[in-house]
Amino acid sequence: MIAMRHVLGPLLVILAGLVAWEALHLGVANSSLPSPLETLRQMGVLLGDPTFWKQAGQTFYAFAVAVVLSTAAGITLGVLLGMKRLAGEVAEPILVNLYSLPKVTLYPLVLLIFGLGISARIAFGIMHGLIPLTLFTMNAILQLKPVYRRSAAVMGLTSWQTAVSVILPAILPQVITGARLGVSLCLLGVLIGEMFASRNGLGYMVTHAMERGDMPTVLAVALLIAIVALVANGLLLALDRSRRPS
Amino acid sequence: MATSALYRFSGYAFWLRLAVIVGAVGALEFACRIGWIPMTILLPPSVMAASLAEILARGTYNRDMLVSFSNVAAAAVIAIVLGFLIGAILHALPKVRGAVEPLLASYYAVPTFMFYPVFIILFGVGSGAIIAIAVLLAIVAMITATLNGIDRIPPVLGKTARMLRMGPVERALKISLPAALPYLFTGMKLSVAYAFIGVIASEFILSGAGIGYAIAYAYNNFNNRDMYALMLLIILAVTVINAGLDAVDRRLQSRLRR
Amino acid sequence: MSAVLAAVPSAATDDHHARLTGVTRVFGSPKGGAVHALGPVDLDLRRGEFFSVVGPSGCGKSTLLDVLAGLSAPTAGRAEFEGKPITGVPAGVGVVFQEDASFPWLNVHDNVSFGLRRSGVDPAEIERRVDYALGFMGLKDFAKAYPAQLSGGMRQRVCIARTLVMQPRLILLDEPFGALDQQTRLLMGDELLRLWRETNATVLLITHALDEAAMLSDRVGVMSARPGLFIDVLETGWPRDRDSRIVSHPRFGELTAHLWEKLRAESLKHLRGS
Amino acid sequence: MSAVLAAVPSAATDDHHARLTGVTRVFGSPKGGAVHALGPVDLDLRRGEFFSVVGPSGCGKSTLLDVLAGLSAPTAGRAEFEGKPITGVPAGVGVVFQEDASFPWLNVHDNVSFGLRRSGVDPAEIERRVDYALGFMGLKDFAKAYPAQLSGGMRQRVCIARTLVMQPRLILLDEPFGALDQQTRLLMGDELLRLWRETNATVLLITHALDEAAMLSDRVGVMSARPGLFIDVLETGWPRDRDSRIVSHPRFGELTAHLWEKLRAESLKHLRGS
Amino acid sequence: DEISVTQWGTSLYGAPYAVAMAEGLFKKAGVDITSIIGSGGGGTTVRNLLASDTPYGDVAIAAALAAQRQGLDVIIVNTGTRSVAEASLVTMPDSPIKSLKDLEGKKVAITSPKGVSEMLLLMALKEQGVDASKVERVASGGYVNGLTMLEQGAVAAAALIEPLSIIRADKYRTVVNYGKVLPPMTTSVGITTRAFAKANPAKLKAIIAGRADGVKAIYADPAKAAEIVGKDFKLEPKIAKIAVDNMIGPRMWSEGEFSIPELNRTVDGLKLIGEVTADVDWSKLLDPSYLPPALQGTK
Ligand SMILES: Nc1ncnc2c1ncn2[C@@H]1O[C@H](COP(=O)(O)OP(=O)(O)OP(=O)(O)O)[C@@H](O)[C@H]1O
Ligand SMILES: Nc1ncnc2c1ncn2[C@@H]1O[C@H](COP(=O)(O)OP(=O)(O)OP(=O)(O)O)[C@@H](O)[C@H]1O
Ligand SMILES: [Mg+2]
Ligand SMILES: [Mg+2]
Repeated sequence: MIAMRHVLGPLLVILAGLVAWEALHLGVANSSLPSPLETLRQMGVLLGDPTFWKQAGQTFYAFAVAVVLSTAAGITLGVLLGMKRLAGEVAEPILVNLYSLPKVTLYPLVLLIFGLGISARIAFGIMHGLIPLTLFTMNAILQLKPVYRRSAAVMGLTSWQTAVSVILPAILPQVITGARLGVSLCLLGVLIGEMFASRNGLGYMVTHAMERGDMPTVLAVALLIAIVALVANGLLLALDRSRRPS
Repeated sequence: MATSALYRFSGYAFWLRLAVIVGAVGALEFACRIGWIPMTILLPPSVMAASLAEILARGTYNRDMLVSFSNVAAAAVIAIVLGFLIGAILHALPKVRGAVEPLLASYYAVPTFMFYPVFIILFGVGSGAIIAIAVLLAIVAMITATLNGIDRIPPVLGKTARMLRMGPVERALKISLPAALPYLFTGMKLSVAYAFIGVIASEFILSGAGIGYAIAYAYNNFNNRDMYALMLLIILAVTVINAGLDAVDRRLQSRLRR
Repeated sequence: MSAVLAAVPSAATDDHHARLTGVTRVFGSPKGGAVHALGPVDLDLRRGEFFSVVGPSGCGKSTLLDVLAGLSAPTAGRAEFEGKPITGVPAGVGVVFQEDASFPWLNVHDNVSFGLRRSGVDPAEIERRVDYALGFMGLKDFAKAYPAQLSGGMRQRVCIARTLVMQPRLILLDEPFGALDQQTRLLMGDELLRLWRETNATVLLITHALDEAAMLSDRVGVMSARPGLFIDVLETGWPRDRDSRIVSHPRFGELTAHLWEKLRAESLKHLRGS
Repeated sequence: MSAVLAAVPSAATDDHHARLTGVTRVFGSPKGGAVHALGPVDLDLRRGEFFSVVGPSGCGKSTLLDVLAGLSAPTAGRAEFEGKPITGVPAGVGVVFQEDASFPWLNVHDNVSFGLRRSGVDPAEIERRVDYALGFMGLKDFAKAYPAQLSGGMRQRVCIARTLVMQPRLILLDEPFGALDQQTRLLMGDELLRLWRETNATVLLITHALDEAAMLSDRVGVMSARPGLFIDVLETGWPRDRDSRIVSHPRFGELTAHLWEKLRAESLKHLRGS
Repeated sequence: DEISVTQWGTSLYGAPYAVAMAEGLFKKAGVDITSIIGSGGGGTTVRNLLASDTPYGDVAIAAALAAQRQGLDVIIVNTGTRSVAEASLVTMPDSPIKSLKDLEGKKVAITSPKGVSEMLLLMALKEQGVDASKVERVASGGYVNGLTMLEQGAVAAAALIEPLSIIRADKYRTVVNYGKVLPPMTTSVGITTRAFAKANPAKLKAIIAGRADGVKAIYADPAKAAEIVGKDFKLEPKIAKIAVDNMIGPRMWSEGEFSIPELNRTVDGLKLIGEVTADVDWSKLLDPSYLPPALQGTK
């Protein structure tokens, strides 16, 4: 019931987007802009194609590894920087700078270091996803109300107990917010990596389709990716909501 | 007192940060010089800097720089203005806002580049399409910041405006806008960063001009000297832009520290 | 009301400055129901008096103030200011709100002169009034400071000065000292009394602190829980020329105790009722 | 101290429960200078007494509490609890902090049982104690609610209950009613008195409200501005078996007025000094 | 082993590798090629091959020259393709543009500056005596983008390449087919690092021999080759058939032997776009000794 309410509005917006798309398609009449229907049909074709699933598997494998690694590393790094106030203050502008750097331009360097193959894509995904999570975690700890730790102290908790049962749950909402951004950017990083230099994965598939002018495939894949991102985001949101009442 | 203490602390952190950066650059230089990192992979920072100076002196990439920076500026301005308007409209329509907001959060996962061919239809090749991609990337931050900023205008300021018998326009210009400005600026800052990312990245992947393209071209032609010089240029540009915006941001934010 | 207190002659005149008759305010709630926030309330504010309102949180004190300020129209009843019904914000009324309403983007001087500059008053006259208000409120050294650089109490003083320069004949203050500790409240109370005496304005002060109300006012109105009604109006009988030294007067303890008792009785009634 | 007040015999015993001797706390400031926040302070808390501390903001009241709770070591002087020097957080001391310390990610029941669950107490016993504390604090119907769904006052009650279940022998409360209106404060004060009577614990209450201190305590310590010192300790002489009805006692007004005078004198001294 | 082939999966450069893999010709020659590393082209392929374990790759000649210019230790060990028949210039069916001459004062979409599409355009213009400075070249970033611009009327003509030109044959009209106006020239070459060549001469020879056999197999049975290519490149069989057939006539694929005139013709083209400024001393770059003995002589 409640889930319905959360989903209905966005669905209407998406529907409106599709209508606008169709109108645009009719308006410009260009072979590079297929209609939504064509795209959906192509999506159906793709979903029934085992090679598509192989490519998607490649992408999501890289994506999953990148997400796991960047989440673990981001939270750890964020916690470390957050606990050591000075370290956090030293690191923050550097991290923000790295975050606002167009990372594609560093891709040649990544290729030179990691070579081809999946490790470069994973590395690229991590480059995109790690920093937001680190920043959010760090700021969450810096902004943590000191009274929580003091409460833990007067209740006689050990520092380990404090970390696990007070600090972590207290920063979780911000960590989830950071993870939502991080996961999205991780996926983007992996895809860009695949688009630029790779022989498989959805990003490669898109580049390949672009080169052949196969726009229905390009848009179908883009849509599928958007759906996956939305679902991942929705799950994280639901996780966040489930943890606290309205 | 608390503020000035923080500043002193920041000053200390500043020097420490500088030391960290200098140390890292020095270590890189050292590793390259003694051959731990082969020159075919990475150049020593000093060589990058020398090469950058050379490029700037020769003016090889002046045209690319001009193209890139003017595109970034155009994209940032469009994203900020449009984002503010959309944000303000969404704020006035809470129902629509409720439907759109969840979508904004996962927005960044959609690789905007994939729509490049579509943008070419709409905006033509070259700057038009690239600016469109960058705007698409940058606008969300501005919309979010605008919503947030208007949300946070304390209602009591509205009451004060009414006590002063202000009209809606005067109220918007003299109360709402300055009150929301610090939040809007945070959005502007992000928008500029994303516009930069969007322009350079699209040039890199798609275009035939600009710094991004120049890096890709240098990469393809094994011209590591030029490639790293241009990368350094981008890092420096981002740093300078960030530092500038940050200084303004800090001033605005300090107003909010109540 | 105890005979001792009533025996003291009132310092205020009998001239009506503002008057509420049977004022009720009902808010439509988003759920479709309605919140009866206030009233029916009758109130006569005498010209030049210092009137305090105390009452439990949510009893409608701020709502009452909004009605007097013309920010909120009563659902039923009549509100008048200087003999004319209140429709829209009446000229001559100044408000200091419960929340900090200083403009963070303007320095203290510009905050205080903000209203005047819009009203077309002659610049020299503006400077004169602002200077006076800043001096009066002890803000002279902070004219160039921004609100973020001030303490909560000083920001509240900025808001008072901003209201003051408009030379209102009726000043409405909604818990202006809420954020302050007792010591600072004491000093602020003295300043407020001085201001009241020098301007001859009528003052309506909303406060939570019973002892503060007892100390400052000519009359104290005690409100019941929502929907707020005046369950008692206490005449303090202080001379017009007073300050916080009055706490050493034996009647101060009596007044405070009396207010506490009223409140306790009201609390108990409320408890039994719910 | 006035003779009238001193004549009343004290309700508390003479047994020392906690004791501060010449306690001073200096904070190193980032500028290299030092903030002398507190002391030197001498304080004897008698076993089972209700002691209140009043004083201007920033005078070191919270610092004093931190020293007693073992959260902050004194720069100079000695702090003892039950005869042993305080090093680290002593067992048997419970604290309710000035800020809302309820954990927003736990519901009321889990907030209250939080400390117990980690102390290895038998689950059945935990339930028994939590049930009792929830009932006592009027939170029974809200066991499954989350802090975000409660008012500020109810959240503060959650924190009190959380401290209560640990069965502390010394309870330190730092302005626990800061966010509440007078009416609720009155009710909370009554509950606190009942709690104090039933548990036989020693209570140290920090408050801004002079009348609250006068109403609740066996003794009230008045502190000077920073660096805080006790400039007066007032014995109220109330019977142990008391509640808020005491506001109708003539001595309540006297005590309040006495505290106000002390504060006013201190304010003036401060004004002249600066 | 994995080797690198430029435009793998999009252009027919790689057809011999596909056929050689499918027919087991590499195995027969003594090396097991399991998969091909593809890339967008140009320097990326060279970077890729340098990064891989078996650093052999089929790359555009411009990329090979650029790599050597920048001091990378690579040598050219065979030639790959020798025709530009897959490339063409198209316009809209109703366009007044009938020949290259008509392009004067018009805009033409190329993929990227200094790329193959620009080089071919300039070579063809020169061949036909049209003043190149009168033809404005617009970089579109890709063939499809160029077509989009063409459809939108932003340019008068756009560069195109197979198999895209076959897939969309009915949408555009060909202005010029470069294979018809330009003589044969070497377009791609096989390169490797000197170190790899020294260490694994046998493997290198086997790769080259396997590819040569693949080329022979294509010419021997084009239909079968088209089937294999179609499957590997995910082309409709019909289109693959046309694509391969189009390349049989101009003998697109060389078996690997070097032809200096054909090499120099490409260099002339590269000079036109400014990629190369001086003549190339082939003796330092070429090493025919890994070719099958019959092909080792240079023409
Ligand atoms: N705009 C509104 N819409 C609906 N209900 C409102 C609105 N404003 C106030 N109320 C309700 O009216 C009642 C009285 O509110 P009001 O702010 O006047 O109380 P108050 O006495 O000023 O409280 P406090 O002492 O906490 O400031 C409250 O129950 C409040 O929830
Ligand atoms: N960690 C600290 N570092 C430096 N100075 C501190 C620190 N904690 C407190 N102080 C200073 O010590 C003084 C006393 O602080 P404390 O919090 O004890 O005051 P308080 O009496 O509790 O005030 P309030 O009534 O506002 O809660 C203040 O001047 C404060 O600024
Ligand atoms: Mg109010
Ligand atoms: Mg404190």
